[in-house]
Amino acid sequence: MIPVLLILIPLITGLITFAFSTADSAKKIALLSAVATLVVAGWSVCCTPASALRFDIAWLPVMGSRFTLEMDGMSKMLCLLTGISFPMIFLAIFRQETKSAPAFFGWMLLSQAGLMGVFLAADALVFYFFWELALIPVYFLCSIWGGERRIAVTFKFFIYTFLGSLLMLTGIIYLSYHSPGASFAIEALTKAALSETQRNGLFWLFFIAFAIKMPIFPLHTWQPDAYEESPTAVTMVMSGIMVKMGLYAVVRWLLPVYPQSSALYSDVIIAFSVIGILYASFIAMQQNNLKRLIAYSSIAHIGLMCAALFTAQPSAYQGVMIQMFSHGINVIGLWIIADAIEKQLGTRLLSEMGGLAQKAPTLAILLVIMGLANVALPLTNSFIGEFMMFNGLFRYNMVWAGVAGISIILAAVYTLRMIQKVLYGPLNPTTETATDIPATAKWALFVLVVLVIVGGVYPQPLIDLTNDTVQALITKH
Amino acid sequence: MNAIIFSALWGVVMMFSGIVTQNKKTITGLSVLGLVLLLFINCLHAYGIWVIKLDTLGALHFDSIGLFFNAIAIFATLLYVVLSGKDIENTGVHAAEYYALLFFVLTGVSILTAFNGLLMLFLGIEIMTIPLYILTGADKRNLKSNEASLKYFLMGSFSTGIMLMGIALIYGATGKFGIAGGISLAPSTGLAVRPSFLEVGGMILLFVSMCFKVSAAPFHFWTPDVYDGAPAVFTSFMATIVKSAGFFAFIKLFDAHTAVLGDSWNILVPFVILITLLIGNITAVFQQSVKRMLAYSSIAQAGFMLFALYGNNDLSKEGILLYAFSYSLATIGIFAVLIKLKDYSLDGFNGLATEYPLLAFSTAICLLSLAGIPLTGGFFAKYYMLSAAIKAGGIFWLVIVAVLLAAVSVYYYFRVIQAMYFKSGAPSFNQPITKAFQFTLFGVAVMIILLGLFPNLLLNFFYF
Amino acid sequence: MPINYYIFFCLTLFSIGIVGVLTRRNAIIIFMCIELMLNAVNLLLVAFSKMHHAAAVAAAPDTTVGGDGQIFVFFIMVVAAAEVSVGLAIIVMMYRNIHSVDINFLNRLKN
Amino acid sequence: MSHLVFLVPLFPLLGFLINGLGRNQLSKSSIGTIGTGAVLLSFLVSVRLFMQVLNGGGGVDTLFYLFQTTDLSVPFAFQVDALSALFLLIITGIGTLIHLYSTAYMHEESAPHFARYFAYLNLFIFSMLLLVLGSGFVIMFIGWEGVGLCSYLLIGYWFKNNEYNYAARKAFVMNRIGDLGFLLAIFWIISKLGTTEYAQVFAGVNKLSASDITAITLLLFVGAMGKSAQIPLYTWLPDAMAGPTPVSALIHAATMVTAGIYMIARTNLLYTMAPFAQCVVAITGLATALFAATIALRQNDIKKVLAYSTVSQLGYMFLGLGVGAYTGAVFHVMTHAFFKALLFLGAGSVIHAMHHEQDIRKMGGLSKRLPHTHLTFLLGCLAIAGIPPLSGFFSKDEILAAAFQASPIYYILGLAGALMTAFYMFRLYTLTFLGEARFHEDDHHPVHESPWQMTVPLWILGILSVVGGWIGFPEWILPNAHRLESLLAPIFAGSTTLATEHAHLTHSQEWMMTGGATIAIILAIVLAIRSSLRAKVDTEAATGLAGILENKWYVDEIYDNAIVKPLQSFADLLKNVIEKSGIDGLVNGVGKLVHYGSRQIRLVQSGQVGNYLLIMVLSMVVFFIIWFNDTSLMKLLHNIF
Amino acid sequence: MSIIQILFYLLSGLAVFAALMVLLSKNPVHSVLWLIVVFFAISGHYILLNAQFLAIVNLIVYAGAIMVLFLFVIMLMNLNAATEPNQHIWMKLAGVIAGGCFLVMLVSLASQAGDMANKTVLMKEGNIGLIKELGKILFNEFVIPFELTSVLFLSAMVGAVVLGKKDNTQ
Repeated sequence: MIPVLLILIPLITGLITFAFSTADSAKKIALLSAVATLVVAGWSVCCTPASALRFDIAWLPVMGSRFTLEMDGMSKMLCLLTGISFPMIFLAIFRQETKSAPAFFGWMLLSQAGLMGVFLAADALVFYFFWELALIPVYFLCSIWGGERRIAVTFKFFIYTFLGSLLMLTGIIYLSYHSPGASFAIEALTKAALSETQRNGLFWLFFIAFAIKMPIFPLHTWQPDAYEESPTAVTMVMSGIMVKMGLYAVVRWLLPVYPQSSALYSDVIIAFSVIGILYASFIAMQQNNLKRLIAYSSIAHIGLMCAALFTAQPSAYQGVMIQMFSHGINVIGLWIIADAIEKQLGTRLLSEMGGLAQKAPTLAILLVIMGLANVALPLTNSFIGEFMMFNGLFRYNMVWAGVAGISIILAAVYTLRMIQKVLYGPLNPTTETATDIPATAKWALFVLVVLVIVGGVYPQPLIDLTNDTVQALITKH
Repeated sequence: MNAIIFSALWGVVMMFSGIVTQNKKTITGLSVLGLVLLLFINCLHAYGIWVIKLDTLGALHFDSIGLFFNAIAIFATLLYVVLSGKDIENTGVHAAEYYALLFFVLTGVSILTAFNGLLMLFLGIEIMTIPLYILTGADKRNLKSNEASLKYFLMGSFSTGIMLMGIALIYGATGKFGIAGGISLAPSTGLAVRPSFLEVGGMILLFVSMCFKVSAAPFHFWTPDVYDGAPAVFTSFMATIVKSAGFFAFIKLFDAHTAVLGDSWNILVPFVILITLLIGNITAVFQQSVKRMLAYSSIAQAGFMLFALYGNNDLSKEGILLYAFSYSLATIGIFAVLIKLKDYSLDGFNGLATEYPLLAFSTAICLLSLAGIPLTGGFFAKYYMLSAAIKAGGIFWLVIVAVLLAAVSVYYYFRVIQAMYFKSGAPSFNQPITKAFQFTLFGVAVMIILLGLFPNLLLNFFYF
Repeated sequence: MPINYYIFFCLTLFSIGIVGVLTRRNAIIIFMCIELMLNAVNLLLVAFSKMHHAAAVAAAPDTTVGGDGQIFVFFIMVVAAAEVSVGLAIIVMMYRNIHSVDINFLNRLKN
Repeated sequence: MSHLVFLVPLFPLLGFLINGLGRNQLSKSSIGTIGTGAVLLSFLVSVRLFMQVLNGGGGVDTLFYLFQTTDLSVPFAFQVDALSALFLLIITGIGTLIHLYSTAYMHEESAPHFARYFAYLNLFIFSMLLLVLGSGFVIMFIGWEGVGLCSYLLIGYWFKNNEYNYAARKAFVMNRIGDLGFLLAIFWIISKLGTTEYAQVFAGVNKLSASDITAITLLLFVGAMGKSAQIPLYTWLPDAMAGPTPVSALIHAATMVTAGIYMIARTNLLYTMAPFAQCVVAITGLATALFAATIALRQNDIKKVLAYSTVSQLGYMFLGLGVGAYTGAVFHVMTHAFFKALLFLGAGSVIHAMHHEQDIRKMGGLSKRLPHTHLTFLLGCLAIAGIPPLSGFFSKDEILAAAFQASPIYYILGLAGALMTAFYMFRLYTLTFLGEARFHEDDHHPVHESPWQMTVPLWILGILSVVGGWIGFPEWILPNAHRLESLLAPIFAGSTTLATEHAHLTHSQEWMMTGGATIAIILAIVLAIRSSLRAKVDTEAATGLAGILENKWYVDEIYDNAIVKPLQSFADLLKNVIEKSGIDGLVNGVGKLVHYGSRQIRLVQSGQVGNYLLIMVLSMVVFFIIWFNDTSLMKLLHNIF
Repeated sequence: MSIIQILFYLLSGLAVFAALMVLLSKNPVHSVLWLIVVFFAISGHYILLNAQFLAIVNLIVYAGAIMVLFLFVIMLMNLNAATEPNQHIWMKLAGVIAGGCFLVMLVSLASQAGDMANKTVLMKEGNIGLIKELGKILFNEFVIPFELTSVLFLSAMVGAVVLGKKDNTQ
């Protein structure tokens, strides 16, 4: 029942929110709904019998597709991440003026429902459904509430990802015809009888879709634009959760289904990922635009996660699990701050900032902490994840690990550069009148900071939570 | 048989209603009534109840899928008349006659769903097409309408000539006008006997003419011009019901004939699909007029429907029903809005969402359905087509090309959504938008979504 | 008479019709060429009907095999007649508006 | 073993949290008390722990598991043994003094910033304690990065000044380069041994091949290079003087920069098993010692001289490690902590008195005005110069003796460095305290001695600088009086058994060498005082070799032009050309291609019926051709797709 | 060569010649007249094939009614002079080539059809072409299509009205 609740709560409240006329009530109901979802997600993590974590009814008997939702450790974790993120996002923008707020929050909740569905689906067709459904609300959100170039940029993003998912769809159909009973259930898909050529071809069809979503170099160019032009709340959803869709999908739908092909192409994919890590880091280093900087930094981080997934090392898998959660928390925190800064100063160019630490000490502290989490400093949550991933990568191939390791240095370079340009140095006319971060955003960030520290000191609960997924992956390989 | 006779009779009734009353509302009401009755007795037929029982001596063969398709076509027409009845009245002065012609077209459609021989195919197509020549030219003072009508007529007749030559050659080879196909097994060896060359030639010609009817490239050239030139309200009808019927006939015709063409079938159809998809999708990208864009998009959609022809399996039959229905719903919905607009270009849609949110929402759903986004009927339609092709095997590369081009199609469909939602402007209408119209359109949108969630709802009808 | 003679003859007529359609600009002439194509088909059908009849009549003298071919020709004529009435009406309507029946002037709709 | 060990890092952590969170509420005095008190408490606990170790206590205390997975478990555990206990004492002891000192030195700051300062400082102590207490490489790495962070924060403490910020960034990034090496070494160990705990690693060292060990040790040394400012990663340390002077004393002299020595001492077994890596360590250390000393000769900023001196002394320590004199290196860490902290604090006192003037050319004659500072500073100088029986003499002597045993060249070069040390330290001392006053005194802000909070630590450290070396009398002076060696013996036991025996020097040789060296050093000191007193002090830029030395051999400029700028232009190339025109251009190009295709293809739709029909007929012809050639075409298509 | 063969060649030649003249005549009226000649030739063929009913119907419907309709229209539009501008020469050439190719394709197809090689057409004899026989077939097997053609005519009629009638109200 829990999986259904996770989807239905945001879905229904989202639809209801559209009907509201005042911004205030829409905000409240959205926040309430998000909290309710969080509670359910938390419930799923804590103490539930296995039967409550599965939902299965007939849906399209003709096609062999059943509406199956299932939660394993990774699903729980990502649902929890989604559950945590939305209240934080809503809190962060609670005091902001949003034009036609009911629609905005309605779309946001719908996107949450879609994301939840992606993380829960255990049937390929259902998965594809939610995969697209998570995209549509974002399209509208970005196109209506985004920045100047929003329409073109969002359109590019949409077509890009849609293209990928269509390729995946053909792969899904093809695969299901070769699976026993022409079913879409994950168990059946793993047993599909395929020749080697078929397997390898299908592998790429799936992977390209996921790679676009993550995104992996060189399929990433939609991302900086989209992050920059989207309203920041949506960017948070996109970078905090949506990119995890790609990683999640690799774990759920790619590695178990095509273990041989994954092993076969792991070198190629890791090569691209590692190139992407360095490439994005270098670009971030010279980036003058705060939002684009964070976007490229995100590409670098995701690249590492993707590389780790193909190392077939337990440690790397475990690291990815932790890092998916951690990266979500960190990047949402960064965006909340970036949004606060942009709202304050009206610019997102680093060259026009400086000295904010004098005017906004709280913001400064939070930005520093989030920035340090971004460089994976020990005792912040991403250290553990990156440590494990690098460890796995090292075991796979120490040269790649060494090359990818350069990003540790580059991450420090660009993050500190950002912190310095924003916070330090003398004041200038733009920052002269700045004030500190709004209270609601402060609270949201406070929660995130606590998560960052707790995750960095005691990540074991996350490890235990996702252990079953990792074990399953290891046995598959 | 019920539907054929009744629609012909009601066509006559409509013809004469113009004499009895000048009130166009009454005429529209009468035709709605006729359509409801038609739908009803068509369904009766499905349950085995005959209004008039005639022995057709093998000329017609009614099966459940045909009746079901017929029901879909009639239902779509009903929706079409309910949504766009006002606009039919406002085109020219011959409302009653137009309705009569619509009913005659439906007669043709009904024949095409049940034909059991080349003669009935020929007659059905002609009965369906000749009224369309007239409807295309209905806006007599409009040069574009004239031009479209003449183009359609000339090219249509030409393709009729091709079709007849094909039929003649088949007749020469087989001595029959049946559709069972001329392939046979040699009694001694058990191997398939290579069909007569004449029959093959005839099949190719028949294939060409059917491609023409469903506007598959490279025989699609009439489509953009005719759809663009014809009064929008009739374009809507032509692009949906008539086209779907053409497809139905096409698939039914070649159901048993694919073997005749042998390997070349596996080249010809993919070739046609490829060109159709390419031309339809790519050309639509540049169009500024939504009407013309929809014309090209209908070519693209035809490309997808052709997968059913290639697949030629159970999936393709179910799929073509689903496709016909969802495609018709969506296209009728968009055209219903388009007709009411003064400006058919993309800019004409600017700012629709702020003034008429419900209308814009429904239109957006229709567009999403055409683009094949999940949660809409269009998704499952496309899904079935791809499945049919993949199941049939051999052209996976084409399926990939098709989805790449489907991504292109998102580009032009979404430009309309962008105009409605993200651009500001004040759309001007030919006639006021009534609440009833908005809610009907919303109903269409809801139906599309339902179809996108539970395609079984539709397909279950087929199975019982 | 070998059937091939008829086939070749009818195909020739048919192709002449096609060439006519392709090379003339006058809508009426084009239409006439289409009629020519239809007539070629008609003759071919009759020839085939008699061919099948010839094959069948040897076995059963009073067979009606082949009759359907001629009936088909009848239907073609019927349809052609209907088509002509509509087609000429369209051409006349066109002529009323632009005072020409030259199809090269039909170029408002393009691209 | 006592479970007190967790208290040691806990107090500074609490201090950090209280000061950090309460920075807007607390008064300055309470902030200072909390900050200093936290470290003092740690110190007391450390003393107790040290006593336990002396009595044969110690061991590993696991608090919880940082993470446990199928193939790797990392406990959050503290290991107390002689080495860590010694470092605990140094860190918390000197830390307490410097905290006390800071309460006065940072007095001018407003309360929130004052609190921020102490919070950072406490956080640093916490991290440093983690570094030395950790029972495995991961915990050490956590502390390792933590001290790097605090260093960054404290260097950039006065964040309004962008120069300082750049210095902070440079420090962090250079440390990160080293950290990468460290991290890779950890991964290497994990991949071979599946653990990161010292005990298990050293126990399983036989499973490693020689090349593994060499690689691991070299990578670890890269980490040490970064943290301990060795060539080529040393340039951050002089720049780090941008931070407040107590910070320089604590972090950039006494504790953090010695983390590299701690690490190598900790893993001495591995190094002993990797002669090549040892050789690299020794040569790097020696080169750094000499190189930094040459630069220090011509620096005019009081803190810069001390900074280069620190780099140089760290080089000595690495030389010691490289030649296997682990005890000597640790010994030097300890004595260096005393006298270098003393020197920095003394310098701080001078700067405090001079109202933030740091150029020694603008000082002079301060000995009368700052008597306490002067005396203690002199003690520090003598200690660092290696005058017996001050602490520096013993430790340096031990290292040099070991170097001589390894290779006389090491010894000669090391001695040259020691002479230079003596020279530049006394140049500094003379210019600052002796001779004429070269500054213009302001009546409102007279130059005065510092308050007791500053002088007391100075005196404590001064005494320690004198007596600190007495725990390690060499064999030839007092047999069996090397308390430190016996204390640390268990740590280096593995290495001792493995090490190749050199021919021992006889006691008389030792006496001669030491005597000669001491005389040379005294000569150098005299030379320094004389030349500095006589020299015409001007503020103009020097030329020739002096100019090169004054500009630190232009290393910063070389780095900038050879590494930083090319990387930046490479990044610019990626950002502006590859990304924009290349990849994104390709993506957009596809879109444009479709658009272009659309424009062209629609022209086929010419509007002419004749054309349409012609294409139809031709297509039919093509269809027939396809049919006639179906098999060959099929093959073609299959070949393409 | 029998009389039937002679007649066959004669009529065929006439038909082809007349068909070509339809294309080549500048004057539309001449084209119509040549087309009527074609129809007569084809009717001749029908008679040769003993398809008497079709021969008569062809003359009445085509040559009689349809062609007269054409003539009327041409006269109505006053197109009796050679007013038609020439189609572009390339277009003409392309048309001829395309038609020629089409012919070649179909002819080669037919000539390769082995099953047609020995088939002959029953000339003169066979009575299925008689009105009596055809009537029986038409009103038995083909009565449904026959009735349905009425719909076709109805719509043609409606079409003629809709298109031809002057709209007074507009």
